Amino acid sequence: ACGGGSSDGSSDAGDTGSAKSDVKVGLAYDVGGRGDQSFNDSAGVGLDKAKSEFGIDVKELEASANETDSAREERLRLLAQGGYNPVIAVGFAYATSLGKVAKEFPDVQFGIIDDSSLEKVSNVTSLVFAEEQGSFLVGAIAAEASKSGNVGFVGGVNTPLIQKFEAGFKQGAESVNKDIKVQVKYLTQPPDFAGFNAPDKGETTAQGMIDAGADVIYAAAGGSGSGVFKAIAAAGKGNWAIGVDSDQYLTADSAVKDYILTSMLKRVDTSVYDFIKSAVDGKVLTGKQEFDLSDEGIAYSTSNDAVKDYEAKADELKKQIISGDIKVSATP
Amino acid sequence: MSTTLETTTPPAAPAPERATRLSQPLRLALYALVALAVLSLIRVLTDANDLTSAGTVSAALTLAVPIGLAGLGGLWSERAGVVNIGLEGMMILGTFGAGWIGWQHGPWAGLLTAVLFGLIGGLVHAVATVTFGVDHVVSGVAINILGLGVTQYLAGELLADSPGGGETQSPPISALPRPSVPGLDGVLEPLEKHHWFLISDIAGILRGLLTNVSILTVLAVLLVIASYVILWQTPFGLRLRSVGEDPHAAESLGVKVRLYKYIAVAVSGGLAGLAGGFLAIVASGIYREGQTGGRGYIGLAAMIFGNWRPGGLMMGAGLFGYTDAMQLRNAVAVHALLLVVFALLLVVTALNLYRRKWVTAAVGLVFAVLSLVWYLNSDELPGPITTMTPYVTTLLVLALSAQRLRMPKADGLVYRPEGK
Amino acid sequence: MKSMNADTVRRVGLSLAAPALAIILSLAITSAVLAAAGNDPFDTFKQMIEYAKEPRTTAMIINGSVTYYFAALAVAFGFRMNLFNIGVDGQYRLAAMLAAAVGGAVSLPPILHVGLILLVAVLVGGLWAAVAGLLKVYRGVSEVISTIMLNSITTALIAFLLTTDKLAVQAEGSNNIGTKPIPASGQVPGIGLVPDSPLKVYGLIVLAVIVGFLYWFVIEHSRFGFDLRAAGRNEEAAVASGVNVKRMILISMAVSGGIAGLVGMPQLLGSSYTYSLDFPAGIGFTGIAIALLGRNTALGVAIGALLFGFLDNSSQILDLEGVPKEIVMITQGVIVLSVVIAYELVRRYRIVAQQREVGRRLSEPPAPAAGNDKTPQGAQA
Amino acid sequence: MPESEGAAQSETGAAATVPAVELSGITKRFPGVVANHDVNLRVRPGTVHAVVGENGAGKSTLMKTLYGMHKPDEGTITLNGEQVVLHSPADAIARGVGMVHQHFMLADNLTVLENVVLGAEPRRWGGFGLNRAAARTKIREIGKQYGLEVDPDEMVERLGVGDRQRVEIIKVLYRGARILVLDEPTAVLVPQEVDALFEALAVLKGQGLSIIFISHKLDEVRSVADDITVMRRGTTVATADPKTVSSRELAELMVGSELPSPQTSDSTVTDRPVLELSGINLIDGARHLLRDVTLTIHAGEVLGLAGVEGNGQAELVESIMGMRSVDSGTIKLTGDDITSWSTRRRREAGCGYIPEDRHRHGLILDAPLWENRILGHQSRKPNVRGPLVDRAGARTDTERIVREYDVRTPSIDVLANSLSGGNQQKLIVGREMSGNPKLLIAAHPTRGVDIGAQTAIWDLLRTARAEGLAVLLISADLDELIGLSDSLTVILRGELVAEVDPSTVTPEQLGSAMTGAGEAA
Ligand SMILES: Nc1ncnc2c1ncn2[C@@H]1O[C@H](COP(=O)(O)OP(=O)(O)OP(=O)(O)O)[C@@H](O)[C@H]1O
Ligand SMILES: Nc1ncnc2c1ncn2[C@@H]1O[C@H](COP(=O)(O)OP(=O)(O)OP(=O)(O)O)[C@@H](O)[C@H]1O
Ligand SMILES: [Mg+2]
Ligand SMILES: [Mg+2]
Repeated sequence: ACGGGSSDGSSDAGDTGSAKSDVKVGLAYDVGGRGDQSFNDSAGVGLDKAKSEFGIDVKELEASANETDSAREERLRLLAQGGYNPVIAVGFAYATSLGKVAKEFPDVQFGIIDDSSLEKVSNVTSLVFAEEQGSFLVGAIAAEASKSGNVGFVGGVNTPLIQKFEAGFKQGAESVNKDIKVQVKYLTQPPDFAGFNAPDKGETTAQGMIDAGADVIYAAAGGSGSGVFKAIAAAGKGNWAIGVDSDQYLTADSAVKDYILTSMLKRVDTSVYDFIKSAVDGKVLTGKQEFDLSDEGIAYSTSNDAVKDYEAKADELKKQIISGDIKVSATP
Repeated sequence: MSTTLETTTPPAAPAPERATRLSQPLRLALYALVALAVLSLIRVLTDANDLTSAGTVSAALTLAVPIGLAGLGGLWSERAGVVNIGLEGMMILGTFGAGWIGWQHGPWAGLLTAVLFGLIGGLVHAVATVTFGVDHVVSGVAINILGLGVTQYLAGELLADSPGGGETQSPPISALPRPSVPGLDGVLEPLEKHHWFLISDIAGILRGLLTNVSILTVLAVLLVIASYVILWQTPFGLRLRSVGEDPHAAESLGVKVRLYKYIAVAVSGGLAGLAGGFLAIVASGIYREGQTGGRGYIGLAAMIFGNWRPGGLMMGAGLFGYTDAMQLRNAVAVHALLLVVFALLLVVTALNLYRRKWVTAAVGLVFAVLSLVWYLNSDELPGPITTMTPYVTTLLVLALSAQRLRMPKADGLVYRPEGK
Repeated sequence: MKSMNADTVRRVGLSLAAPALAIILSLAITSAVLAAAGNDPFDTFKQMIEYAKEPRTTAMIINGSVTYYFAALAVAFGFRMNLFNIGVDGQYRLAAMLAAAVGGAVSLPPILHVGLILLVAVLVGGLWAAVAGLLKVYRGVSEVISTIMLNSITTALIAFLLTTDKLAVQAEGSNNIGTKPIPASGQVPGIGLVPDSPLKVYGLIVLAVIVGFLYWFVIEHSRFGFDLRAAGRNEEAAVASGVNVKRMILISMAVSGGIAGLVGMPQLLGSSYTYSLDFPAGIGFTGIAIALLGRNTALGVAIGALLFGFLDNSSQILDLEGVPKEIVMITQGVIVLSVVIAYELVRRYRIVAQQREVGRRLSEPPAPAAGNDKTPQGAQA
Repeated sequence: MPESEGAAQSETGAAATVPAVELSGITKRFPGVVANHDVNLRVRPGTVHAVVGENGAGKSTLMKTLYGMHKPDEGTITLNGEQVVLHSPADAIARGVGMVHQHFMLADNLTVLENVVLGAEPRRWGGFGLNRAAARTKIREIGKQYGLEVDPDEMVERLGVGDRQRVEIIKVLYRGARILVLDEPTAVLVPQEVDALFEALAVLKGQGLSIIFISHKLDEVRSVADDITVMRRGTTVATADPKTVSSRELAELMVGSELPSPQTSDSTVTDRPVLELSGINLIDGARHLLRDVTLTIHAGEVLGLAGVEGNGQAELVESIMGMRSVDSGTIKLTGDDITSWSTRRRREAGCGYIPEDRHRHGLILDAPLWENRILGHQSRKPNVRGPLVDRAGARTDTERIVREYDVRTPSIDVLANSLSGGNQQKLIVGREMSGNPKLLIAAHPTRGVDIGAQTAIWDLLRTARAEGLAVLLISADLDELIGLSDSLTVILRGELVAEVDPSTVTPEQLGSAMTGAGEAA
């Protein structure tokens, strides 16, 4: 449902790079902001790419922990008032505030990531992902790679969004081996969002799962994932970690990267880039833009050669999902 | 009863001033053994082998160290009569210091910076409370706000452009060595694997404590012991404690009260900073905003739990680390903890019956039955409930033991020298 | 007459000196930090003040303060009895969640509906705090530990209850979950307190004023307040005077928690109408700082809450100007410290001044004017 | 009047000896108060030199100056002929000055040993470690030598007052002091302990130590001192020869006027019982704090309770006031069984209470006087109206108390801690009498209070008794106890062991009954 799955590297808009567009883009991050090596950064990457290609003006604002809706509201309002258009809100927490601000600025196009509750509002573009689909594929890969028939899921914070990852992963694993044991653990409970920032907890939990027999662990835990990788690396050959959001094989520490079998790619960068591009092109995307396996907004990475053995099965499943033969539920 | 693990760790026993010598350590050892036997029995019965596995013990150790170090910081400060609610802020400063210098100049330099940053926080607290006579809680709360504000501000300025880092986190810091007692693993691992009664438990615990332990964990344990020796066995320590018990008496004997308070609070800050450094360097390998997650407060709680004594503090931190490790690692084992709670309550009820405290006994019995029923009627605890484990356990142990805690007498009182 | 006037002037001057000194000190330190990072301090402050003067921001500041006010009063109430209620944070979150769930589940006529929600909030907050009170009174567990633990337990409890098969609902297309929205009859309309502001001030500001007045009246003028303060200042003397300290601990813990229960209400009934995952947390800790800043008095706390509200909200503009808004957190910490330091400095100055005065008066008859310069020198050791 | 300027007689006594201590022209000001003004004091070596004066006369302040705790605003300190400037107690200690403070300067949570060696610790491990063994030996030696035996490893909080006083003196001797300052060391001791202390002082004096001794008990002063200096209103007004001066003359020097003569009193005891205790038992764990305590106090009767501190007096008082609940037995007040009543209810029913430790139990030190007036009477007029505090009423009544009970204070808005001890006590007495009590529990009502205030308090008690008040009097001052009481009971280890007739018993007999050493009366 979305225009163009422009993955990194290739870009058809390369020649417009020098031409300065007069579009000004405002982007409001979720808590954690730039440099979280995760979700927010991914949005930042999309923004940076658009900026360098289209020469646009950008303004990035950050959220602070424990803020109220009115603070979020004000942030969006400041951007809209400052003449930024489009304005992108990163994270579902902005939904309520955006609902109010969008009404105040009917001429500004807003984008919101991970929320589609405002899809009926004409000047809001919902940028959402079928995380369960990608998680299904890595779940299948995990089940294939596991020798013990025992895999783990480490969620950062117990929210419905992360539960989508869990749901997909479980179904995927069970589609390959219906007797597989899937251990599930969330590091913290909201509103304690420390679970995305706690590599030590990630490591302890992963270690516990390994001790209880798991040999493949999927880390949907933001910054805590590095702890999971450490635990897997410590367990040695034959154990695998699965990354999330971006291709973590490419960004992780050299000591652990070889243990990252694949990553579930959630192309927040693509969605941000596409949305800005549509605005620059003058045909701004509206309504609900769902990114999924079919448009590569959701995918799994293949940069680690080790995943080669399981690609056939994964691609087969991918086709079935796209065609609708397999329905992946979004709740565990 | 889950405190058993800690009583087997190195010696810094509580050593009360009037120890009924010889019998005290013996009695403690006996208690520990009985407790371990109960735990082992429950493990065998429930098949929850993680209750005493090396992995659990090792994770518990890592989780306990930052809390223990923060608590030790609190202990130094409060022994000199200065309440330090600002541990959290000093710890935050430590994590940042470790991350900022650590990724550029290696873990040892990072650690040193962490201590230094914490120490600076401690000095601010000392200036406010000792020199200016500010209420200790006010100053501590201010330092918590400042610690957070300063690190976030500095991270924005100093880490934003680092490779692989950002405004909220540092690039990875290289790891510190993790030595083992040589040859032990080969002997203990097979023993543990058999899941024999008691023997496997002991093997598991020893393996967790003695193999693959971070050098900084070793340092932390040494620091606890050193603190005991310094505070209780040296003239310096006596003076420092006297300042927290009765500064006017100390002053009247020529003790430089303010100097000792300054030293104590500075050391306190340094230890909290070290706790932060441990979190960043050993536990996580990076600095990340919000990394401390309230551990400064937990450290304070562990110190109070431990009756302002190093041995007790170790038990408190250990209990917390153990239950936290348990809930993070293994839901089955947490479920088995319900049985441990049942056993614990049963013992307490029996004691209360013996002491003819009928009401307390009845309350205990009701809760004992409830936990048993809950255990029998469930296979696993719901996820959110397991995350409560460390907090509930701490409360439960405190409520049951009803120990007479005794804080330093002049703790928290603003000291003004005679004639001011 | 003349000297009387001069005296009065000096006394007034001295009591204003502390806050003035504190503000200058914190501005100086904040400026230094700003300048060190290459930002223009004056420009930064100007930006914040300009922005705060916009009607909408003013309304936001007031709204923020109302929430802070409840939190700080809750903490202050405990402090008055030497109880350190770190648990305000957990108490208000649990109270808000359950009150929101009840509010969303029933349908009642407007006033009753709001009343019910507030009642549930106060009760839940009070009972949850009373757990710490009970543990302290009957088991001797320090309220500092128990409330720290209860905060974390609260988080787990809310996570357990706030799921779609229990108390929560998930809006179509949303990744957030929250309690069922409170219908209009349970909402509290805003008040157009700030002229020209499109944003209304929380209607519950009225409740804040009432609670603040009650706080002052009860503490300063009631027998209960007297007992409370007596127990806070000298527990043993209070016991000897017939105060039942155990009961007072229970009551004041519960009252503190009850006030804490109100912390989430302005936001819940005036703006979000649901308790969802992103309901603000951590206000209890800010409340501690504000209570201390306001010296636990109703008026002082109100001023502190406004100050924090101002810093929090007006700093939003800074990011837009490229100044890290974390700077205000530094300002907040410095203000808390410098206010108390300033009070101490002024106190010491007073003593020295008084000593000089006494010295001067006493040395007048025996030693004539010439000796005056020397006598006070040794006074301060 | 044995007044003599300077110390002429001492020159004759020990010609050419340099004074051990010479304070001259000392002035010390506190905010609002000149505590010492042109004070001159000269102490001969090897003597006991007493300093007497009313509460607030400036004795403690002067001694703290000598001990380096604060610097004088004017004046000089000369020790053994050498003029010194003392910056801290450490300086004073280094020059051989030791001080036992009026209030114990002991850390409760530390052991005797730790308290003693603090600041002068014997070392081991190359100077790093604390050498407890060496300290223990030395403390035992000092104990044997001067008869000051205390277990070095006991926690101070478990010690009685006598032992604490001993520890204070050991502390000073441990540091090798040659000049000893004892600020009211006997206020809390029973006669036997006082005698023991004086014996120790004699030994010390024999070894050439100089002792400055402060006390309000003038008989003691005359018996132990070699010289006496009198202070009044912050300055030294006279010296006296203990061999010739009478207590009465001394007191008049202190007050600066003639004293009223003590009244003898007729019995006013009625047969209306006010307080009846029967079979009171109080048990704490393994310890039996009160055992079968049974007693009756009638209207118009003062019942004296004699006992060494720590034998259950405090527990008994707390049981009667409802601050502790007894394990068995009944308490009746004018016929009503009040055993299960709360403290508040008991107070409302007419129990007044002058606590032993006024700072801990009697006052809120950082509250103004009028708020302290309300304390203990929070439910009664004129302090409250309904559920509200009646500020105006309380203030007016505080003014009355200040007037009637001669509380010396600039205003009723000053904080209680700015009053001197004696004035604090008068405020408490005034407050407790204002509630029209039927029963008054007076624990050490005149402890540390000067003669003027003491007489006033005694008069108050007598007047109230005549009006039908029942009084339970506890005091360490046996003269006071014998003089005021209509009947006397001795408490030992929580048991009432003897009843004695106050009209015939001597303090010595009473003292031995209290220690369980022999038969009384
Ligand atoms: N630190 C101080 N600050 C202010 N005033 C003080 C201080 N110390 C003593 N004073 C005042 O100085 C005066 C003398 O007090 P001091 O304690 O020397 O009397 P004292 O003779 O020892 O009385 P007492 O017999 O009650 O012990 C009193 O009015 C007292 O209130
Ligand atoms: N820091 C201080 N500020 C103000 N007044 C003080 C201070 N320290 C002591 N005082 C006052 O000085 C006086 C003398 O102090 P001291 O400790 O000798 O008590 P005291 O009057 O002898 O009391 P008591 O009779 O109960 O023993 C007391 O009235 C006390 O309130
Ligand atoms: Mg005195
Ligand atoms: Mg006195």
